[in-house]
Amino acid sequence: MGTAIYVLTFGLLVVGIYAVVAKKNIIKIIVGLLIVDYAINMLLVLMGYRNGGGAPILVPGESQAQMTSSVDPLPQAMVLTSIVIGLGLTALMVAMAVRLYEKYGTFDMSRIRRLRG
Amino acid sequence: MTPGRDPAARRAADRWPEKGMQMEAIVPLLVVLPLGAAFAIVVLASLPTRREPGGSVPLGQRAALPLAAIIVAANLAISVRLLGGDVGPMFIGGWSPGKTLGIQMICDGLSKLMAVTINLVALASIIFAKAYMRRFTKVWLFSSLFLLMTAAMNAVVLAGDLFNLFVFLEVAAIASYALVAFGCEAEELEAAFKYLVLGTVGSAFILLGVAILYSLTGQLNMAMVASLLPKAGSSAVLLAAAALIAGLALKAAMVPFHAWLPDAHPSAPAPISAMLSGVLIKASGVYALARVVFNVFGPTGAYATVLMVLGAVSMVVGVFLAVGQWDFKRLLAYHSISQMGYVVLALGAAAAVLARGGERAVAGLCLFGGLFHLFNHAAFKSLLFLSSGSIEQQTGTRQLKEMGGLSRRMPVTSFCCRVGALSIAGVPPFNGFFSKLIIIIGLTLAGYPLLAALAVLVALMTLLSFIKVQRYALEGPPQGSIAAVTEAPASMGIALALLAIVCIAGGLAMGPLREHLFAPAGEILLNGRFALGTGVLP
Amino acid sequence: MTIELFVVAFIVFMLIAALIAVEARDLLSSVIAVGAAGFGLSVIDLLVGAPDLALTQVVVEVISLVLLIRVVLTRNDTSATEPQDALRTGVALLAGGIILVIVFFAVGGLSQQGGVPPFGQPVLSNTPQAAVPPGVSADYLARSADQTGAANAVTAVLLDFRAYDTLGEATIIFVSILGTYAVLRRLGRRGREARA
Amino acid sequence: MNQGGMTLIVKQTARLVSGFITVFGIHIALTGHLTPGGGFAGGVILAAAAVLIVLSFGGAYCSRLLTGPACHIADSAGAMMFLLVAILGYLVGGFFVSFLPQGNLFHLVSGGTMPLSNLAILVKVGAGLAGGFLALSAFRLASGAKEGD
Repeated sequence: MGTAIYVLTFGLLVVGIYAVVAKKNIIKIIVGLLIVDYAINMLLVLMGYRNGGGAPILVPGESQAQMTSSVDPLPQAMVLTSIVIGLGLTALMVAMAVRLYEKYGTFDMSRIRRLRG
Repeated sequence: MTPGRDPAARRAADRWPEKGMQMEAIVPLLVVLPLGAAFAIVVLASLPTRREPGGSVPLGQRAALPLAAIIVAANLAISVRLLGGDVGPMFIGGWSPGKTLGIQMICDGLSKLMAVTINLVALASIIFAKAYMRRFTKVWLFSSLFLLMTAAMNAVVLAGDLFNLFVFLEVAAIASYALVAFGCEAEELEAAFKYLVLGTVGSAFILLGVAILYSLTGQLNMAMVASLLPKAGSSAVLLAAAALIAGLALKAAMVPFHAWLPDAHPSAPAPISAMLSGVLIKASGVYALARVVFNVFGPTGAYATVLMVLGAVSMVVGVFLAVGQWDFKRLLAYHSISQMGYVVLALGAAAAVLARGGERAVAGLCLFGGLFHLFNHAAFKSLLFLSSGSIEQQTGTRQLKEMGGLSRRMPVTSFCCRVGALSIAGVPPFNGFFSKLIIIIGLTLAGYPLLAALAVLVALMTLLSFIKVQRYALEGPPQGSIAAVTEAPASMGIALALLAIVCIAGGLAMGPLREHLFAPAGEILLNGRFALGTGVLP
Repeated sequence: MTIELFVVAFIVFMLIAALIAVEARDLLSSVIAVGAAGFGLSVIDLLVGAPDLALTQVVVEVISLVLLIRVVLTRNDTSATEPQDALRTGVALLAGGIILVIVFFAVGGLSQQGGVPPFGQPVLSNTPQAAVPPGVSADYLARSADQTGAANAVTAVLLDFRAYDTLGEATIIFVSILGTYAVLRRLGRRGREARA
Repeated sequence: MNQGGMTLIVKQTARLVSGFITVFGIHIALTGHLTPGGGFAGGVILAAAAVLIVLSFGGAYCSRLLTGPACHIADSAGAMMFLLVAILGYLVGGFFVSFLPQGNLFHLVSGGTMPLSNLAILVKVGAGLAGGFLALSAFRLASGAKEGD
């Protein structure tokens, strides 16, 4: 079951990369990048899980010793950073997509081709 | 507030012992100064101002570029100052080094070399930008983004932590996406979007590699990961290495992953083209690749082969694509791919020598050639991009066929352009000749005479390509509208002259430069997995 | 074991949502499907003990969904009719298959040796005597409250142990918003009308 | 979307709800070191409140309340505050060294500089995203004539 979890996660990654490579529509490309982002974030979170572990947060009444069996906090901090990076990129991509639509009148990358190859 | 433990007591427990202000203390300034200035520029420019007569730009916005130039100059001074000193490992937040709780900053020979290169090119570009950016709107946005990109590149070369490296790679990359699109014309947006999509995929691969390495070792600190990797599983290490090398090769525009570069670099404003080709692909591509392959994974046969194949293919394909170009900036962009191929090929040859336990001197020679060429390429490629920008500004065209006779109309620019062209083509007293010569000798000694011959061939093709530039742009009869052009403004000339002096001096002062700049940097790579310390385990 | 079943179920849900998002003819449904995948991710975060991430993922998802719907609605016709390049599709599918096969071996598909640690048993749960010791997170868990005074270990990592990363993260949001402003300027160059 | 925004019902609901959302965002950020959440989540929630207002009242109405330069200033002020927290660490030993006492576990004022950093990030992310969204929606109004294929 554990192997299936990781392989399915990479399956999600492949779906995202497929969208980025094979699709021509700008929105579909953005969607693909978002899916790639999800897949890698999910992989990090899953790699930090340990059986029976709870959230790495103390509630009043607990002592530090009770936290030593909880899940790994470091991947969570990394994923938090990665989510924020994804949000920033989404904002920038959306702005560029709007601007490209204004200039070219289409979302089709195969028609957005004014640069010589 | 109830009394808790005071800071001094915390430090006693796990924090780094008090050492007073030493060299270590000024290293973070390389990142903090430009970041703070970038934030301050945005505040200054957005403050409400009285409407000035004649619609001129408010003072807060006009101050942006000079402020950025001062900060970059200060950064250059700091990085040159660091060259002399011996900087130990630093743990940010004062956490003790034994358990690597905090993020480590490395300031060894390699980082110092990169920091000097980055800040030197940044200074020339920002001086050049003063006159060049007049045509653009909202120059304060440009200055802020420029500083953020510089800060992020400085942080990348100082990072001693894999995730920290990734974060600042992303900062530099996002700033460069925005800067490529700064002109807001259709072509620029198109190039920027393609660059953004490929760059994001590359970053995703880098994060994937970092994630797998973390799951294998439980560490993010490079030294610790390097010391624990041999004990971890082998097939997953290969997957992590493949992901990291693919992602970083994409950032370095090595050939199977180069599609974005010829669009993105020419589309940016000239100072940004100089920064992207001059230092960004090196800091976030080649440097990070070398750091990860040599110092984290350790130079073994498989990685060496991958580096050599990437380098050789980029070197050859880049130059063949460049020869047919008539757009000046596009031609330069293709040459960037080719010249980066030289650097990666030399690094790969050194790794191969180290992997089979060959002579350290030969590997050292290869590394010296590669790093020297990296530095030289930063100087001459940014010089060429800046001069193409000043030609474009004065003549209004980037097409070589529409130029001609510029050596009489724009003597300073033409002279500097010629210095850059002779350097990249590898003509004797200039720096490019020496670094290519050392790479070729190193390849021969390392037992790859065929690759050395290939490098000579590519050097000849490069020469050919730049003879074309000379012939059509600088010599010959002026084309119709070109006859009336005048010399570029003085600030542009100063920036060009600065880089031209570096190109000439780099060739002449090779000995001292090697001793103070390249030998310590090469030493770091020579030491492989053990360069970052032994990774103290509890 | 039950947690693994739930996680697999939600990953399959995300996969289906992602496939719908990639293949839908209508861009609006594509964008909404990717939002559904994001919400699936936040449920997985909750399941594996990451409430911080679940919260952040949900709110970020809302904002990015609004942004994406806004860009889709730029055009009145929201259907995607671009023909697909058969060659690129084939290459992408082939590469994807190769990646999956490599991954199957790398995560220890056939043997438990040489792969990443199995799900639920990260390096963190190793004993200190193991070949690979528990790593830096064991120290974070054992001492974050004593050393930093914060009850939430994730925040302690984010804002004290690794605050420098967070500076980079804050800079990324700053850079991308600044980039958005730069890209959305009506005129990039002076004295020239915007070309359509 | 017309200049005046949506109907009265939507406007009133948005006015009512956005206050709660704002308070919730600030709460999430300030208790980030005790409970799940933090400056980023709080900031994004704050920006969501602004997005709600912009969507329901229309961009033109909001440009009087929430201008681009104001967002710029708040955005970079938050970033500078976070940087300041880092630099003040030099007073007690080095970059990013926490210079405040730890305080008592589970109290609002604890965790050294963490509440301060969370506050800075809250301002930064909230203002940044709100400003970015404002710019995007303003852009659409300006190019409205060109819409449609």
